[in-house]
Amino acid sequence: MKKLRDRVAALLDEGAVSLVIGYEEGTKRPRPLFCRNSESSGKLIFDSRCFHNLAVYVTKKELVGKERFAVTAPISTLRSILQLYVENQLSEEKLLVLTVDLNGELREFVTFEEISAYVAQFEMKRGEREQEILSKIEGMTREERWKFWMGEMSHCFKCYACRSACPLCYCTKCVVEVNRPQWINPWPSPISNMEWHVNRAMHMVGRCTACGACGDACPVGIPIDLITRKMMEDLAPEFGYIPGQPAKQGNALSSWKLDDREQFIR
Amino acid sequence: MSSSTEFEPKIIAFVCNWCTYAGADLTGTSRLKYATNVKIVRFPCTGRIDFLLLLKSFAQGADGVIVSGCHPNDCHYTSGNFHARRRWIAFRTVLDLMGVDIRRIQYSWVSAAEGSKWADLVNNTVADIRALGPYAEYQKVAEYLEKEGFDEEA
Amino acid sequence: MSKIGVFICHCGENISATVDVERVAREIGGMEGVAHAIDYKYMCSDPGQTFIKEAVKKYGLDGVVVGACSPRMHEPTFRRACAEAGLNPYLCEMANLREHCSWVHEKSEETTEKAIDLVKMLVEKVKKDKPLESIKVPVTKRALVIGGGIAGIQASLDIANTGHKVILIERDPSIGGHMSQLSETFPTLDCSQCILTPRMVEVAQHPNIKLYTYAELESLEGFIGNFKARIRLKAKSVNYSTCTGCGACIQKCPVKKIPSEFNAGLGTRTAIYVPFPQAVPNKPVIDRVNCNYYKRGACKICEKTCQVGSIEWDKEDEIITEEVGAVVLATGFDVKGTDFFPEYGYGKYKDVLTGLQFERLASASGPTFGEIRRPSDGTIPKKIVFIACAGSRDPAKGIPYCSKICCMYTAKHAMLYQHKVHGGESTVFYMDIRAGGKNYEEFVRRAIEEDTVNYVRGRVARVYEKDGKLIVKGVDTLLGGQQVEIEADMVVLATAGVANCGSEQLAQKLHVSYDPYHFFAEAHPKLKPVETNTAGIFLAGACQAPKDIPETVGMASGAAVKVAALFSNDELVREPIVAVVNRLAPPLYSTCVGCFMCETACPYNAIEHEEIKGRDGSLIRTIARVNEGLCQGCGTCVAFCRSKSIDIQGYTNEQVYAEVMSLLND
Amino acid sequence: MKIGYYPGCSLTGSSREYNESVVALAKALEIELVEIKDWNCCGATAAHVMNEELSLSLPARIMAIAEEQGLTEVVVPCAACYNRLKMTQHELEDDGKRGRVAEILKMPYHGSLKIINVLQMLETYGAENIKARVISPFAHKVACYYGCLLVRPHSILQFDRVEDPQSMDSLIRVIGGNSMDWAFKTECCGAGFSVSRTDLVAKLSGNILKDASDRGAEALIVACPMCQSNLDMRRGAINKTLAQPIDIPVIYITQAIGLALGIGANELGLKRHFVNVEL
Amino acid sequence: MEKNHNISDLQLHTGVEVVRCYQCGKCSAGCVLASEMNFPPSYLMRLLQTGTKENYDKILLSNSIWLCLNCENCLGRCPMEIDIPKLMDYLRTQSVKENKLHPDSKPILAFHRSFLDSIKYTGRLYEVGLVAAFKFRTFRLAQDMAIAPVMYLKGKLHIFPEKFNDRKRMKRIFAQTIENTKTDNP
Repeated sequence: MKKLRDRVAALLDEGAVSLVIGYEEGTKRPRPLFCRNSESSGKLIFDSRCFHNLAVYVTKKELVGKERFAVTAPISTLRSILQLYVENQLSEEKLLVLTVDLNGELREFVTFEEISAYVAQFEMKRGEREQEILSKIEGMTREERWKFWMGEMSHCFKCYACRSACPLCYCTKCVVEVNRPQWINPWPSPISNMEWHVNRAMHMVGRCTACGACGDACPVGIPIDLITRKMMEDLAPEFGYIPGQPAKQGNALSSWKLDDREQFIR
Repeated sequence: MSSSTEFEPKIIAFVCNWCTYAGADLTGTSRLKYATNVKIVRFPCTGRIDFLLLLKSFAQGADGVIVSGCHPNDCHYTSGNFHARRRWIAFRTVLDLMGVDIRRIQYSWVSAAEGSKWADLVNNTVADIRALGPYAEYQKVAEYLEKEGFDEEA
Repeated sequence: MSKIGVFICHCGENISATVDVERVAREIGGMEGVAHAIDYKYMCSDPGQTFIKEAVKKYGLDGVVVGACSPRMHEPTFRRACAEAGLNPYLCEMANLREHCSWVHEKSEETTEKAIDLVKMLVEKVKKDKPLESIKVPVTKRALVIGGGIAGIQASLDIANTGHKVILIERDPSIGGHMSQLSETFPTLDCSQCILTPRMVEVAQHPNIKLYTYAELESLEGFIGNFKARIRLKAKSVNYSTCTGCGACIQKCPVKKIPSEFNAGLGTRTAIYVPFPQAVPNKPVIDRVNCNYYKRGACKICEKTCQVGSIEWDKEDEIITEEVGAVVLATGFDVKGTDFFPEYGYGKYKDVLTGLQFERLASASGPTFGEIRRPSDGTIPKKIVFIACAGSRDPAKGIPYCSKICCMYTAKHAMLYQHKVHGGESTVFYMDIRAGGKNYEEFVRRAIEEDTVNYVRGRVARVYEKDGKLIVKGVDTLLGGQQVEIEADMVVLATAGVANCGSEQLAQKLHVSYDPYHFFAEAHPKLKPVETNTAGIFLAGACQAPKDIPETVGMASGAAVKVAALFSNDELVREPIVAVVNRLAPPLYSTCVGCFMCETACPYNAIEHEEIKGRDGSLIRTIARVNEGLCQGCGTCVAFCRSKSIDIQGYTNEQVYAEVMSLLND
Repeated sequence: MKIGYYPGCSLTGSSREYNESVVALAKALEIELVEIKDWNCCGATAAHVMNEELSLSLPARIMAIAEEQGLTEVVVPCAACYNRLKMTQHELEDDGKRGRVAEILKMPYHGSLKIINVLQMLETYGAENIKARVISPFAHKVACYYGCLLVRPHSILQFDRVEDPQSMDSLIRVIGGNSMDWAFKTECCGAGFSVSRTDLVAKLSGNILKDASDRGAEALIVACPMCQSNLDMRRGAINKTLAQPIDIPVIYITQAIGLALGIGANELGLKRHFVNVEL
Repeated sequence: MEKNHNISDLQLHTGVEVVRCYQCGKCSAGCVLASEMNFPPSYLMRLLQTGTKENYDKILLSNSIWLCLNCENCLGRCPMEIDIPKLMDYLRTQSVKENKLHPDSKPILAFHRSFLDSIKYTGRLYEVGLVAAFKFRTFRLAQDMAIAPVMYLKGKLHIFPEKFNDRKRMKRIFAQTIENTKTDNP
């Protein structure tokens, strides 16, 4: 931890970066910290409780400005950063990535490849909560799944916290704000809520890194992160990609294989 | 002939201009008969068909949907149908997870030469959807809450 | 509010027999935004079109829907009519009441209701239509012909003779292709090289043709009228501007045992070689795979022999770029080798040959100077067996189609054999004799009647070698399946004609579709046999399917005319069905966020990066832009764009959404 | 290496020497053969010709028992048994047939067993390993005869290449032999009619022996007890149809390899042949 | 003309579409016993294609179906991958069922029946019993008199059947299949 604080302080003092996005102690759990000078670097923390996905801030131009900046990134954040690189939302000249590895060593990354190589050693697994709910859902009949999700969807009031929390929802104009035509009704109702979440899942195909930020952000506790997670688990082997470890070219939906499955096509 | 009391499903067909639309033209030129339940919407390519259109169709009361384009390697635009195929694999996965009845979406490849296949596809799909019945489960939720507001029921 | 005119056609009785057209017009007339709705017997007739034109003017229509036949039939007709009346043609749409309704349903209430729904759908679409302008693109009046066989030669000469420039590229060191390998040609038995060589020379000398041999297409970018071809000029290791073609180097080359491609493996050639004596250009190349110098770093005998110092050891492949307006694909075909046939010995018997190898034996320029001799021991075969349909019409071997040329060349082979080997016995095992063509049937009858070729209807189960003979186990199905065993000295397989190797990759480079057997696909099997689905790329010869010389030459001339027709315009007019990325006022510029996922989705590389720069020249954002010359209008990007920032003209989100909604809202 | 073993009826009776040589060879190569307990006849051609369900049930019982015994891979030296077992596995991929057979057997059948022939077993074992153990090279010019059941139908068995298989030939070359190219590698010897139509068998087998003999073969190498007993025991009848009697022996590939590995002729059952083996 | 159901039944049972045969004759060319058959395989296919009862009966009554050794050379070489051996199996069954048997079938059927009897009672093939039963069925008492003693001497014949325990199940298998008169089998 000390090494991290010292390095951040040094980076800011040298003027190598103008901002470091990291974590500080919050009331219940760590919260984001935006360090702009070396004094505040003393507040920096980095431990297993720091899972909040900081990648959501790196695409915010008003926040990061035009100068080079750094982010202290746990594994979930690293995965999102990789995906953002693929989607041309970040540039290697502008972003320095810091993390602390399993041995407590400070690591610094500049390039996509460096992060990619580091991330490759971490396997993505379901946690206890995900396992519990997903195995329940997997045990359901189709009708039961429909009832379950419709029940959940009736709680959604379209606050779009999920969208704000997701580092990959960086569009300047979201499809729900498109009104010619009005694809998805702006007011909350189970069907339009479902349309929104199906739409979100479809937009995440091959992109979602299963960080869980969307589910975490939901004020009414709908396990929406599991929609994208399950979708990704099911499709990744078939489409031949590893979630959270994107290839630099292409995307699961904008590419295809000659022998993609088609038994469902009559 | 179907009796008057029999359920007549509403089915929309999303087809590409070059293969299936032309195939359906051939069905006509060949004077093959099929059910009136299906109405065709023309797209340049299956690659153009937005998944949201399928969702909106169900919300607006469709009981079934046909999506059809060129056979693999036959796409007028070389790969639109391959992109579409992949999109439908993903879409089916997501819909199935949500509990949407994906049996109501029939995908097919119908070439410009397969006039009789188009007639069979329509007739079989109409029969399948008729056997499944109206998509009341979806329509109920869609209609009730879309039109009358949200707060009436927990 | 819209002022839309709706015109319902009876199509004689084709529509009105099952659809109550009057009711359709009546009900549509009551729709919001419809200013005028009528029905008429023949909308496409002159008076019918006049109704439309007059209505456009009289009611000031801002949209027209014609409920008639398939838009694939008459959309251009009605759009032209609208344009003549001053309405933007893209504000006219057609509802398909004939092919999709009246012809496929019985007369009933439902049929009429469906017709009404279909018209309503298009009315809703027209309400969202925007006037569009056709796209004009300039034409580069220079053609690229790929492949220097008879198809490519013919196409090049025909285009060049219309006064346009042609670039002809050939993979091998010489042009000529398969035709130069043939002995004599059916049904006239004139010598193949005698009729071909003058044309080869004409190509080399034509002022409008630029010939690149030993060259392959690297990539093709662009679109009709505006292609950019990158061509790889493989290193010949010989400087053609100084080489006199004296051939001394070939005489002295110590590597002499390389199987000759021109002789289908029956003869040999040297490492520095000219494929055959009549080659064009008649100058050698060094085959670097087999050359001692490239293999082991020593030899250079050719260099010492060369009087003019033309050997260029360090020459590298060169890539050149040529701008062309049209491409003719004439890459030809290949034949299966004898190793493709387990039952005929997996290619291990030297005296089992392919038809092409037999051509070389029968050719005066071949390894035996035209004498039919066994490759194994040089003796003259007393008994010979020809097996037709070897691999062709054989789904189990993956080739279900008929190779078309084998019946005729097998008859020719048997005939040539009988002419050359007096007292020889020839047997042809065949399944059917397909001799459709001018003087073809007569030719086959001549082989049977005058040249006493024994035709046996049945396939051969297997061939094996014993005591220097080839035992052929055949059958005569016309005798109820009686077995026929022949102890032959030579067996010739009429092996299947297949797509040339690399045709799949070439098709992908060109965005041309191909069939399951990798032959290039024509745009329409009857009406567009030389066009491909990619505008500006045409087909000639056996790269489309196996075909004989007259048919190939005919097709090549056809492709040439298509190219000439294209070049008769200074600019091309295209339908404006293209994708567009939205543009907004600063500071937004566009809702596009520049993720460029559309770039990988686009089959035509039509997505470009546009840099939005501020007044000071600093980069503000990079967003997508569609090159409307490259875009073919498939719309894959549209369905892919998360923020709906791309839309496609003619099938906009608003249009298709309105159509779907109109079908369901009632 | 440990592997399940299904000898089949003929290896316990008229083709005992095949069994003996397989067992002796396995021992020499340190392959442990675990015989399927209380196995039954596979039904052979008779069941196949007479009744489809019977022809599926008999092999299914064998495989069900092997599965019950915990075996995953079973070597079947008899080409006829090998063919029946493989074909049954293929047919029982059909749910309807599998259900019916399970009902007849009243035993679970999973179809998970890997069925291999002797040549495949030796290939898995490794040519290099065999080569290393060769004591006296098998220096003979021989014709490898594969017959029908070992290689056909190719679409299902997926073993070796069609028309001109090579697996036995390459094994012969491994042990120092000279395997020749000849014309009757996969032609039928007619063994199915060995008892019922000896006349036809003599003709078909005669063609095979004659071609091999004409080309100077010192022996025929086989991997099928049907072919062997047909070409060996029926030699008297065969020779009656030929102008010149042929006395070249017909030996199993396992015997040939056994000899090269220095195993005794008795142990390999070579004394049991009708046509004397003098190699 | 009355529709002949035999062909559709045949297609249903064997999955073979007779119409696919285009009479190239490759099967007949390679069949080792074609010269002994009343009709070589390709001719038999043509008879089936005519679809007439008359030609169908001709096949059932022929020796072709009994002389087929199921060596599968025809199938292996057939360009249309028509499973003639499977078709032969079916036709033999039908020939027995309709009792339309060519004399050539007698020894062949007798052998198969004796074979199956042997395994029914003993689980495995009991060669002495098989040969004895076959001779009894065919009255070929002298056949193989020369080789049997040599076989015995060479240790190739067991005088007693091998031990097999699960005889109950074996009986059940036979009772449920070949002896089950309710099924279609003969």
